[in-house]
Amino acid sequence: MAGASQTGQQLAKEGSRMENETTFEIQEKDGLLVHQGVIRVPYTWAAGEVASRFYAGLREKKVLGLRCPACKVVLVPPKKVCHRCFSDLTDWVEVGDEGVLQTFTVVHYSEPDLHPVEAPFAYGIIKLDGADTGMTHLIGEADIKGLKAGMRLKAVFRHQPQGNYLDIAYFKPIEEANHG
Amino acid sequence: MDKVAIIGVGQTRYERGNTKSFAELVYEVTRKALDDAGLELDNIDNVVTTTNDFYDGRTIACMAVAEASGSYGRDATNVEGDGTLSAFYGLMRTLSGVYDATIVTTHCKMSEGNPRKLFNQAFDPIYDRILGMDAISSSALQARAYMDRYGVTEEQCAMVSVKNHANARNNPYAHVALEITIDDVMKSPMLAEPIKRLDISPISDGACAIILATEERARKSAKKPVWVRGVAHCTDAYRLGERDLTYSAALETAAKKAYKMAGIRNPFKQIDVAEVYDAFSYMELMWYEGLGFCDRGKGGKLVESGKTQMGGELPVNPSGGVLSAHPVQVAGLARIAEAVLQLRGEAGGRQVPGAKTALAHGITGICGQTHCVWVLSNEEA
Amino acid sequence: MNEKEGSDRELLEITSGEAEHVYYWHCGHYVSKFLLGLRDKKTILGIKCSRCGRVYVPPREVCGRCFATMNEWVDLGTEGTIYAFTVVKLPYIDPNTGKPIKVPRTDIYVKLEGADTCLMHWLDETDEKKISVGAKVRAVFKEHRRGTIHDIECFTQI
Amino acid sequence: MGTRTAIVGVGQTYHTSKRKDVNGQELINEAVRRALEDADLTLKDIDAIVIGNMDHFEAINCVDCWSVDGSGAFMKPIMKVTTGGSTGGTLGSCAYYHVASGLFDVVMAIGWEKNSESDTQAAISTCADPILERDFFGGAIGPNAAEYAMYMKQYGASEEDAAMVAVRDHNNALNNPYAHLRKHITVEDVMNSPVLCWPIKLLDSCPRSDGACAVIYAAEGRAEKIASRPAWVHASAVSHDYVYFGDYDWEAMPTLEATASRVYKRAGIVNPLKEIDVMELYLPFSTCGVIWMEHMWVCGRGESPRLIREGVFDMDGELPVNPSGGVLSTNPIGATALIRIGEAALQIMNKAGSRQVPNVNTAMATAFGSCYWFEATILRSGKP
Repeated sequence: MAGASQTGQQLAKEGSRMENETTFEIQEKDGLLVHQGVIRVPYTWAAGEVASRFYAGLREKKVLGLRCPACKVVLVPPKKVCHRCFSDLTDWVEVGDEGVLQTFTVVHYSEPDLHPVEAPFAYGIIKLDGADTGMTHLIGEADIKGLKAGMRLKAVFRHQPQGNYLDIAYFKPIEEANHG
Repeated sequence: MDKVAIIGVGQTRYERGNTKSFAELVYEVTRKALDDAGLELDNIDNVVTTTNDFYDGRTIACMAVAEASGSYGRDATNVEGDGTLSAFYGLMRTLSGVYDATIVTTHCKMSEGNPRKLFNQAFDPIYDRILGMDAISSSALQARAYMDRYGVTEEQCAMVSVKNHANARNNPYAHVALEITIDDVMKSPMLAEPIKRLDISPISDGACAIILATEERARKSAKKPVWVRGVAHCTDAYRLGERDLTYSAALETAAKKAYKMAGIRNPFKQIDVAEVYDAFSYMELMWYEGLGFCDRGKGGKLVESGKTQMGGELPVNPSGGVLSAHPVQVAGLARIAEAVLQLRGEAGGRQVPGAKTALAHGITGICGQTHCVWVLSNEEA
Repeated sequence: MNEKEGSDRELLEITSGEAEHVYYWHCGHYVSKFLLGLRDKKTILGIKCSRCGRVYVPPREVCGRCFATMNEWVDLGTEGTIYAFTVVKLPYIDPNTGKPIKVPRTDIYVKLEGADTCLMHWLDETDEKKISVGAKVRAVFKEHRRGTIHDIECFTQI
Repeated sequence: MGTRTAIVGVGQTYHTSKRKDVNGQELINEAVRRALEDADLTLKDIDAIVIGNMDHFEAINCVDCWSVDGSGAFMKPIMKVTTGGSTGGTLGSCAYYHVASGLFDVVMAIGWEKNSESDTQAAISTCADPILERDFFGGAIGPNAAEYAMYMKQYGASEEDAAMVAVRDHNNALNNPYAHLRKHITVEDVMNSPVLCWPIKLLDSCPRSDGACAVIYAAEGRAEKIASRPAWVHASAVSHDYVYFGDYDWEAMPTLEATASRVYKRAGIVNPLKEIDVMELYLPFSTCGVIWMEHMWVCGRGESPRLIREGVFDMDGELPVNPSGGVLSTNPIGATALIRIGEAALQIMNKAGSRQVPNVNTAMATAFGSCYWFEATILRSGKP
């Protein structure tokens, strides 16, 4: 995650003997108080076997999915159970690192704690070649004014994989040299 | 289904930066609902509260509102999700034969946290949460998909904003009431294409409560009972890339089930007024389609026709809808409360004359993953 | 006997890092008055239900038992007895900071004189042998007060 | 009168301290599949689902929506209920009311938690009022310790009496393949374990676990066809009275007494010791296993230590308590109380394996959580 905001930082203590006191901002208006507070509990989520394997694939620049034998679809990113038919999925397949943009948006507002890149930037849902489901992701190296559903995109892998969703850094439009 | 009626409703005015605590907010609406029903708390034997630990900034957030909802000394429980779902659970408990009268409360102080960051926690921590999407950006993906698929225009979405913000001027509880034009919406700052500032709902604080009662209890009620004729909920796939974002199958399923219970075959003709969860202007158009008010892809045409305006054949969101006040989780229960006021003929300047059957609708999750549909009537089944 | 403990394959974990959520909680009309009492007058205010006579601290709008609105404020003084205490010895993560709390730390429930409920706070003694349930305690106020429960620095045994 | 409702299937994971091989959805899925298998049903048979946990343990907003890939709620009704530690009881009653309302025939309740994904105490301490109590809430151990200290003084009970409860539950867990802690212990072991908050010691208190539980409820007409011996829900009751931790009266335990009184009244139970065959109780500390029996009207004030010493609550006693090993051996918090209901149902259904108590016709399960809230369920082999 991007760096934590400064708003929740501890203010200077005012000589309390109690070591565990954290001091936050207090606002007062018309005899009513507003207390700033922070929840900063760290989390460690187990990716589980399926997502771990997906990320191991990304490290080798391979995008892996799981095929549902009953529904005859390939789910990317993969998951252990098909939500449609409830089958256990074990049939791993490699799909392409290129695909079709299904929908997109260009974000113009700024939310620094949340956004991995600075606005304006684009999100899209990309259906990779060989997959039947779309992947939400960032679109980069693109003229964001020229994005169109249906255009082809290619995954750009992160140089130093870290074992998370941004091991694909973003998808970029493919130059269509033979257009027409 | 046995007969159950809504016999009391209470709402706060919706605003940003309400100075009350959670408990004080909830106490206000619990009192109002009781007064509305002409009841004392002694007549209530069951309580359902509604909380969200992220929005409230504490886990087991329902602790804060237990006393204020009247929980002391009676069975109480808590739902996390839209108020239409907590009301549904209240309905089930009332139907079980164990309780006579159930109060359902909801509260929201979205202004106290960062709604974008809090909503982001609905995304999968194993996969795409790190992309930093929130309600606006994810809904923009849906809006684009829907509009591209059916050729719905940004102007048609803007019409929803114009209509609902104008309706809000007749609703004393509304947070944002505006007299605006399509042009104003089109020229408002772009947030996440194609969604603009005036296409989105505000960050609102507020609370709402309703009282559900068995038939026997309802007949003794001070107010004309509003009967629950049909209700259903349904959930779509979790991941956006696995859903048909251009059409809500979950809404269609929930609506069909609720209509079947209520004996509604032609919703557009048989429903007199609808309050739907228009968190974004495009959503109202998509929900028209899922609710069967028009064919797929015809939501834009329907709003254009004026039939969903006040005075039209099926006014939608006379209250101003969620676009004019969006206390998350409260908003669905507020739709029910507004439908009740309509069916009692107590909706003041926003009254749809002679309304007999009303629809209320709520959503939970990313891009309306879960839908809950209520059909209410002032006529008995 | 437990479930397959995972294969030899590498099992990843995803972490939230420094993520935090900042809130601006309205204390509300009753708790604000209580906190301003601490700040401005060094008094601990309770509120009495005029129907059942129960005195609540922290003060609140509604008496849950009677479902009556309360308006009768009571000055509870600054002394009471220890109703329960815990010397926390295991350093759990402080949700305010994301870092371990400093131990030992003594959490107490104080029954203030004239109150029917307890106020939670810290005690300035961490040796369990020197603390007893029922012991008399007094609130130690800070010099510099801001309108928070920490305007009482801690309680101390008399 | 609502629709008569019974439990017809129970499934749970093998609870453990940390499941790195599955994410939350996959963990849930294991319990769901086992419950379906237990009831010999498929997902198609499930009309609605209810799910719950404690949000700040895993930081997943809208868990109901997120759960779909594990819970099977795709294109089905699902809702989320949560009340802290008592969530499992809240889930069980929610599924029960779904069916009792007549609106749904077969409903699944799912409770889960991956306590390994955050610091449990950090997350729990956020349940205290942020402005007034959070900084002073190091857990529920202090009040429970004080309560037992007072109780010992008043009734001449001993630390060993509580230790005997710990020994009973821990050793019962040896018969439960799903239990998290499965180690034979003695009273000496308990007495020699580190003091957490006198008189409560490490082995007097519950662990934190990763685990999930799913329980299937069905309407009369369906229930008898699904299960040869369904566990009929006779009553459910809740008491959620308080707002601040400082409000509670630990000596009188009013919410436990109110819950027990209400559930007995609804189920027509006059003498719980005689009329109930087995109990699965949410006991976060062994000391609660001494004192709370009295507030549940199982015996008079001060009598519990004698009954414990006489073995009344042991596996072969008059009223076996926690054949599963209880919360002291397994505690995936959002699932914990649903496991109590599931285990109580297994006892009625005569499917509890080596932890089966013979001839169970009436069973009770309880839930405890947040600000001293209690829930209770009475199950019977006969219809209400």
